[in-house]
Amino acid sequence: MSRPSPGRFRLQAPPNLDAEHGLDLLRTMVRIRRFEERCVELYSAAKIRGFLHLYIGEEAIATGVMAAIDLDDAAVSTYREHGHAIAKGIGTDVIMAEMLGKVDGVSRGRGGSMHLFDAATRFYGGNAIVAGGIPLAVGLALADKLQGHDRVTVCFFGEGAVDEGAFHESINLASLWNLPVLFACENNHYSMGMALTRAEAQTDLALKAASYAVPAWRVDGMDVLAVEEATRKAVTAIRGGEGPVFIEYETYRFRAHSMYDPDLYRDPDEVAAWKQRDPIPALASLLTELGHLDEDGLATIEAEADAEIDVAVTFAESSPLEPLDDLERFVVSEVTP
Amino acid sequence: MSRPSPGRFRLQAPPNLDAEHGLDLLRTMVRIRRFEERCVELYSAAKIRGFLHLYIGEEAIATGVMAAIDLDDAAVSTYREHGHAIAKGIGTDVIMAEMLGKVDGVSRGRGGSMHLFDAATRFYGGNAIVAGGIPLAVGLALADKLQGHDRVTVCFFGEGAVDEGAFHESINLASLWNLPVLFACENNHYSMGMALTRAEAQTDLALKAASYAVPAWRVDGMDVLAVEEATRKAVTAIRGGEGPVFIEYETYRFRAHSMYDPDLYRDPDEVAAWKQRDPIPALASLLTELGHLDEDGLATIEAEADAEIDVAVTFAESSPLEPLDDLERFVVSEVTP
Amino acid sequence: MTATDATTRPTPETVRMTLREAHKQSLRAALDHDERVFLMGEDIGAYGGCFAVTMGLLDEYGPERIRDTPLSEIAIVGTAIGAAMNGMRPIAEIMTCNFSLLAMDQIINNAATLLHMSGGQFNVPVVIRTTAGAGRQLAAQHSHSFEPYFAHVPGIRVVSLATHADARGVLAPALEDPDPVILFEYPRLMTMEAEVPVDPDIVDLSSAAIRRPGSDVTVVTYGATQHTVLDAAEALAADGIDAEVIDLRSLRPLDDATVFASVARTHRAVVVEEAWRTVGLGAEVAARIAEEAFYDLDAPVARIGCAEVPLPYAKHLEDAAIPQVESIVAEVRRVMHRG
Amino acid sequence: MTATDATTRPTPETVRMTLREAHKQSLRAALDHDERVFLMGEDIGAYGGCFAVTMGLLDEYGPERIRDTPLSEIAIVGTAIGAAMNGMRPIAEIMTCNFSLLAMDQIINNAATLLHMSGGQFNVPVVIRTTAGAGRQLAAQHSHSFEPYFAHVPGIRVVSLATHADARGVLAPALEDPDPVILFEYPRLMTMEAEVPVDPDIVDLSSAAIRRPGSDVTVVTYGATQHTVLDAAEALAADGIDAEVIDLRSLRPLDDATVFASVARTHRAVVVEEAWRTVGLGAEVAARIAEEAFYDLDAPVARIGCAEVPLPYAKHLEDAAIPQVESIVAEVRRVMHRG
Ligand SMILES: Cc1ncc(C[n+]2csc(CCOP(=O)(O)OP(=O)(O)O)c2C)c(N)n1
Ligand SMILES: Cc1ncc(C[n+]2csc(CCOP(=O)(O)OP(=O)(O)O)c2C)c(N)n1
Ligand SMILES: [Mg+2]
Ligand SMILES: [Mg+2]
Repeated sequence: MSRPSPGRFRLQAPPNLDAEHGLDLLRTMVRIRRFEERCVELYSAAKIRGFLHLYIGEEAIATGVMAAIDLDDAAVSTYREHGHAIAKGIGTDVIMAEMLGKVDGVSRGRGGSMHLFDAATRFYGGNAIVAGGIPLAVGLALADKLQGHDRVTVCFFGEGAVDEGAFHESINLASLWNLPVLFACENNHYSMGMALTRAEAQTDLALKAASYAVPAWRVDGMDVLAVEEATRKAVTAIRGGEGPVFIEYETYRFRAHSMYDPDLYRDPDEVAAWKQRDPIPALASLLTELGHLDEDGLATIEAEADAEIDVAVTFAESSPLEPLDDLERFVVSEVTP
Repeated sequence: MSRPSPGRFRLQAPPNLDAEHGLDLLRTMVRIRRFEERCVELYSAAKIRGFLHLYIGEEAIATGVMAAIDLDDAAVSTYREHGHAIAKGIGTDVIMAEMLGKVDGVSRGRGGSMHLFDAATRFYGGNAIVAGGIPLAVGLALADKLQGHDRVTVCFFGEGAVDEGAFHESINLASLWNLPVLFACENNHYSMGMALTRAEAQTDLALKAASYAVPAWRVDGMDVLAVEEATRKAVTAIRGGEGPVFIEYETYRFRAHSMYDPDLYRDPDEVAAWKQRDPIPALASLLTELGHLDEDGLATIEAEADAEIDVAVTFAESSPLEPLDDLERFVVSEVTP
Repeated sequence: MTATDATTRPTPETVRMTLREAHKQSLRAALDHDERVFLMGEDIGAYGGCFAVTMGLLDEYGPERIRDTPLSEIAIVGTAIGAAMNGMRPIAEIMTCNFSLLAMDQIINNAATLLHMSGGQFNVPVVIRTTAGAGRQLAAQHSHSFEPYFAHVPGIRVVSLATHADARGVLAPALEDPDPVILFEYPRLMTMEAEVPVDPDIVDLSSAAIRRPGSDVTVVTYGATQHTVLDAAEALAADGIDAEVIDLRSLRPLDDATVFASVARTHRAVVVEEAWRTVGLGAEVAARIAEEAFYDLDAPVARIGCAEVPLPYAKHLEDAAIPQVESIVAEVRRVMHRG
Repeated sequence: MTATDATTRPTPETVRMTLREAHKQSLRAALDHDERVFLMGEDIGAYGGCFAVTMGLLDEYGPERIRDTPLSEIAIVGTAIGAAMNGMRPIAEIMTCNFSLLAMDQIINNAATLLHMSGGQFNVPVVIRTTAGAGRQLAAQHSHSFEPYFAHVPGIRVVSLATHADARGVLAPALEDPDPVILFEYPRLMTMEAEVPVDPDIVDLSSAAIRRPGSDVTVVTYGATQHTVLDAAEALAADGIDAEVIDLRSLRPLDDATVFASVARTHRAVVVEEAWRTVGLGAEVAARIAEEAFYDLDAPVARIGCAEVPLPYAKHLEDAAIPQVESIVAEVRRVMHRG
């Protein structure tokens, strides 16, 4: 199969690339990367537990997508969500506190890695049932439309979610009702150990979207600039009332599915080839070529990210645990809205 | 919308139409029609209860499909199944006994109209959950393939079932595993009161099948000869190991969804136009034109059907009820196979 | 409009209506009262509702508020949840609880869970209407009673609606509830008529209702079955046994205080439900009575449920499977003569 | 191969193995014994199984018999049912019971129902393997215990497998059963080791097992929790309370005779489970004890279940939510000093 091969290698600079914007994208990707690398350490130190699904290698998608949407647009994510959460604007401190199960965590320690939620940034979780968040995104968009809000909901899911009936029922409804949803399919070619080619009889995902009359594009998910540009176009169309769009972002996870996964099912050469396409050095060299970045600049970005994560870890470590007496809080609401 | 309009009007005789075969098809359609007309009477007389979904108008599909498959091919059906059951070869007597809830009914009175089952003719029900039988058909076909049987499974479902996630998961699996399933979609344009155009963002159902790499054809479901011919081609391909085929049989139900339905949602002109396409008179006039049938012949066929249904009703009425003590039988098997 | 809707004209104070009409009035009141309310579900619009409850509402409120959906139970419930999280007050209908099995993931893993999992940030004010029960010869796949499944789950409120007052009174409090509410309606009661006040009573749907006071034995039930139980109570009364009949009404949380208080007076209890007996609500009620009112009891708590079979089509078998006046009377008698 | 598979060499009579290995042996025996047996499920092949139970089987048996499926729970279960109706003996895996909610319609409306609905014509010899339980900080959507849901349904057999002997012994009888069998395994026990006979014991999986005989109080439990209960029993023993611990093992049908016999001796009972307490299996057991052994009881039957919350991620909250040695000990003590 040719699909899982990494494709073309170098980023193309759009003619109008603003230096500061390019650097911002780089900063976000580096922050996500560093955050997750620290999570691996904390996992080894048994401070983070449960499932930990890393986004390493896929940072260009969250970064480019969030750069293309507005602050009050909504996002719905999966269990592989640190990147989405950080790029959406949630603080790494409260995310880290969540990873450690602390009361200052975004979900007060009840969610952990897979269930980050943040009302302030309209981040609607963190869903650990494959495809379980997709109908929620349709509903969020329906509510926006009914209330006359000019807002878009971005729904992230993996290519594996396309196997689930929930995806089909949801995209049909979104299309039928012409709702402002971006179906953001992160095709990293594997769902756990299952290659897309072994899971879907037809691996051209655009055909599935087309069968619901939803326009579908395929984008290089390792190219943050391409991700941003395509997403911006889609979001403009969606906001313009043209109904949902499906974008397949082609990407690859550099690490195993989760910390439990021995990763026996992927060819090391395939992994190595994709690692050559790491979106972070790719953007860094482009910015360097364009004269927007030098070694010092990159070092500063990395150091700032490290420092931020240091602060986040300190915050998380020093955050208290939820008192045991509060275990049964939030099963039902405490206030009537 | 143009889809629900009845389309072309007259049957074309295939060059090699055998007279006896044509008459057989006519007989089967008439038997189904008369059976259901009698059911309506028995429903009004409160002898049949529960839901009663009539197939009147759609008889050409069951008749043509069953004519195209072998005796030991399997069928999976829905709650609108009398036609499928009769055409598959189950006796009208035991079906009628089932309608009356008697012990001699095909399902010993436990299933009723919606749940006819017959191991002898490989009729696997009678499923009243929309799309609920589709994965079963995939499994039946898988078992045939694994056991080296050269058999096909025909899975009937309405166009409304395409809304359900179960359909998508199932057709993907059948295609992925190259299983001998005929997806027989009876598109009568309505699922209860919901027009296909109001339920699916993309009403070209062939595109859905294509998105699973399943070949899809659309056939005039009011033309029993066309139904048979298309089905035969599909079944030949399937038996030849080419994997599943999806056929959309375009049809129309002449009656309401069920006996409970006041049928307020269809334009009477639309219903009337489709009734002009009644598959039974259509075939009868073709056979007459070809000289295979005259008025007497038709009258005989109708009289034979009536006589058969009389016998069936008598059988059913005189069949005993299951003893109350046997209520809890068949919850678990009585013999170890 | 169905025939039963055209009933006799109201006196100034009361009006006669079917339970179907009572349900519809409640929906109408909700739609009138709060513009965030909308209905979504299969065939609620053009068809008029599977049980004709929503008949006419599409014309009255238009397709934006009465939203016919495809046959997609996962998407119906999940979309309603999402809309509820984002400012709306959806009332989603799953035609019958038989099909709710397709939406269990959304109901349990999302609706019931999101508030807690988000540390209190996202409440889900969704109302899900569904129906339950046998008695119409619809056979196994259309006759389930899944109230016990939902009563098991923290984070949702479950209410069963088997009287006119409850049906009319339910939606106001249900829509005020910031959390998910699942409403059970009963198809076989839709044509049941009653003379009711023109203005709906205010009912406390978090409490159980004593449908018939009595002193000899407490019969706890819920849903459509309560009408059978009330008939049984009359039969027992003729026989000198004065049964108190309690409709749990709120299936989660359970108002066990009302049950305990009754048992403290009667010293005997029978639980009657139409769901399968094993791991049903009757088990929960019996266990709670045994736990909290053990020393009040003069006899073990008895349970009647559906026979442990998928519901058969044939009427005599179906009748034999679900609680009937005779079986209830017999069981109450057994409990009375024991201990 | 996981590290724990490489354990010490067997003595002639016994061998040390993890529970994971015990499950795998049983699958292997089934595959060897009956060529109609095949496995299907998500990531059971190339990945080696979500909990590494099927690791290596793809290489041993090939892709026709170890069938990786797409993420399609409805199709997995429905296809297995269809294959079972047509001559095969599929063992379908739903990774965890959390995802089984997506397949409830197939399990209940088809697997459990087809035999009855077809008047005895089509039995469904399918085996569904799934997992349950919390304790690994996987949070709400990955920590459910849905054994009670399946124990509610006529037409299926439900077995929980929390010991090596049961894990190794289960598949032969499960595959001989002409009707659907749902097997619960427990991820948090997978690395538990034991010294077991080289040849698996024959176990009667339709019966409950007395895991620890005792004379003062009967503690009824099932699944992974029984190991916590056994620890609690040791703690109680140190304190002079001799608890009998019963593993229900067969959750449907329930072997209540074993429970009643025990209660007749001990006169006190506590039920401990990890599922939510309300409408759980504990309710059923408590209700049955109250019904059938009422006059044997010296105190009301007590129940411990999961706190009525979606399972939280933070360890201290998760621990507080599910039964622990301390909470079990405390409850047993309470029951002992009462009545
Ligand atoms: C309904 C359901 N089935 C199975 C799982 C187990 N599971 C968790 S992640 C995953 C793979 C999903 O793959 P994909 O959608 O491609 O996302 P990715 O992990 O590659 O980002 C699976 C099978 C689950 N969480 N939910
Ligand atoms: C899962 C499920 N949802 C809803 C229903 C109620 N229902 C019964 S038949 C039907 C319409 C199905 O339409 P279609 O598939 O087109 O078949 P047709 O009745 O037209 O033959 C509906 C909605 C059901 N039985 N099962
Ligand atoms: Mg993936
Ligand atoms: Mg239809």
